[in-house]
Amino acid sequence: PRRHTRPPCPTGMNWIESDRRCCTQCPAGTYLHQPCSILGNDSVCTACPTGTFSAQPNTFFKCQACYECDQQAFQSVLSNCSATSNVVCGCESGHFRECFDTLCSDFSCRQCQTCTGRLIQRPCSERQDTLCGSCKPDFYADDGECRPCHMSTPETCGKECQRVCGSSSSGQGLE
Amino acid sequence: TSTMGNQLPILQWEDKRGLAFTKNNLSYSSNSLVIPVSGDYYVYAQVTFRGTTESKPNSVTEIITKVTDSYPEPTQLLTGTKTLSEKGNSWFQPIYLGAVVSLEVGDKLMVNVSDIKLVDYTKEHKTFFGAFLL
Amino acid sequence: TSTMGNQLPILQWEDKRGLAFTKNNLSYSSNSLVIPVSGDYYVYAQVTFRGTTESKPNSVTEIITKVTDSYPEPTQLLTGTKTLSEKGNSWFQPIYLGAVVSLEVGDKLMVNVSDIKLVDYTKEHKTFFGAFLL
Amino acid sequence: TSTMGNQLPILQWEDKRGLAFTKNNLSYSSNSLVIPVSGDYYVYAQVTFRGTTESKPNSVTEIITKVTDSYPEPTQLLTGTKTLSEKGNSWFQPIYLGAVVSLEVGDKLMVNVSDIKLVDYTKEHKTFFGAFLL
Repeated sequence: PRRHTRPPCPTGMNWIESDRRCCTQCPAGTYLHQPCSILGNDSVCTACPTGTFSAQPNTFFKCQACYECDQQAFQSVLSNCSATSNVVCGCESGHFRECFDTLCSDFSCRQCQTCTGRLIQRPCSERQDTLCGSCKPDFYADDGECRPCHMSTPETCGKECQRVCGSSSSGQGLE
Repeated sequence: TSTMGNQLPILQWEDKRGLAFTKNNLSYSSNSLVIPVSGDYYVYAQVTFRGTTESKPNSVTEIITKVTDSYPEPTQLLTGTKTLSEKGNSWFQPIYLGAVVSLEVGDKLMVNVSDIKLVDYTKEHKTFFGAFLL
Repeated sequence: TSTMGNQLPILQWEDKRGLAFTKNNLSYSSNSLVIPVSGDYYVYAQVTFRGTTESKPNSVTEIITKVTDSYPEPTQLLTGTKTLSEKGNSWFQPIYLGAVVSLEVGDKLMVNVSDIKLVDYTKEHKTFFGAFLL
Repeated sequence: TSTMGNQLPILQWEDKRGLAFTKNNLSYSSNSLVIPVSGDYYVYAQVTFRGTTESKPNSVTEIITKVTDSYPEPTQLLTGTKTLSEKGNSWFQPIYLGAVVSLEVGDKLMVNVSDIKLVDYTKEHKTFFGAFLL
């Protein structure tokens, strides 16, 4: 098959097939409106229209369309799309990212656990949910939940609640 | 969201920026591709639906519809409809449709969806719509 | 239902009414599209499968097959096969296939499915089949 | 498995045997289709993913990507991504993508997938990739 024969271009220039010549790259934030020509005039670069960007020096005939942050997935805009960079999306506060692929280019934001009545073993972060620990002092474990000791009854008053319900029950005895 | 008669909501499209383009007089206006010359066209569209468990419907539907001056009601050309059974916190489901249809000059093509809030509009390479003359 | 050898059942198609048509000598006979001139064709088909929980198989399959005089057995050109996990009392699942294949004059194209009873044949815009010469 | 920058793994393809072919100077080299002449192309690919329950990820993704001399980073052209909810001991899921894109001579097209180990490469009619000039 016909090999793709063309000379390598110097740094900062790209081969333009339609003109069969190397032309100066357009800077990031612009695109190649008109290639350089045999008459010696240089590449004509035009700014990326709103809603588009080019993050690198290029000889593209169009800028790329900006992504949008997915409000339905509780995403928030970390940085807006500019002429030289795509939008960057994150999660609203109180949410963490649930990634769908190894690059985490697609993700949805899920609410961080609040660890009611529990110690926080690891706080919620950009990529991980809160890790809840054992029950807080003056709370007792009941069927996977942590309940405040003052809600416990003499029957359920375990050792973790001795300080609260232990003293109240002895108080009753003194009357 | 615009709808027509008892139609499902109609999607709006970007026709200039990024990967989007129109040429050979195939134009885009009021949410429709407008056919410039009669003939057989390969028409296609992909819609990526996505949502969370709370917003998960029983099914999602995408329809490519034709509106023509020669007939008062829209004609459904291609339909992709799928039940959902995802269980995770969030789900996503692409539906691709494509086929050859005979069209007349002035006919309008549009894409209807079961629920516009479930359409992933955030990236142009996930949801797209087009046609070309054979 | 007609089948061939150890093939899956072959779908029958409408080739004149509604959106269906054949032209450029591409003809339809005994459940097949018959190729009028050798060349590269974009061949495509969508089958919408549907059923109730009782009739839900583990998977559904659609195959575009070629039968040619130059070879005694059918050749599978394109296959779409998907496991099902729907739980609701009814389910539906579209499978779209499309690609370029090299065909000879007289070759016949057909669509086989895993279970003909599960094919939604009720609406022409849900289940369709076609080809065009590049 | 080859990858580029922060890309997903790139699929390798057979370009001569069986149903595979290249012509009209559309060539295949280093996992890419190389565009011989500038123009609008219909680009398509289907990947069939499959696995067992143990190897079942939350989702599978297929992306058709363009690499070009005129821009130092790859551009995602088409993306199909789907969450999985199958429960049986094995699952399989096809994703088809196809659309018209404007390409320049020398541009390279490739297919990236979320996990190459989950791609069914055993049958050429289940996983395929191609393009044709309009």
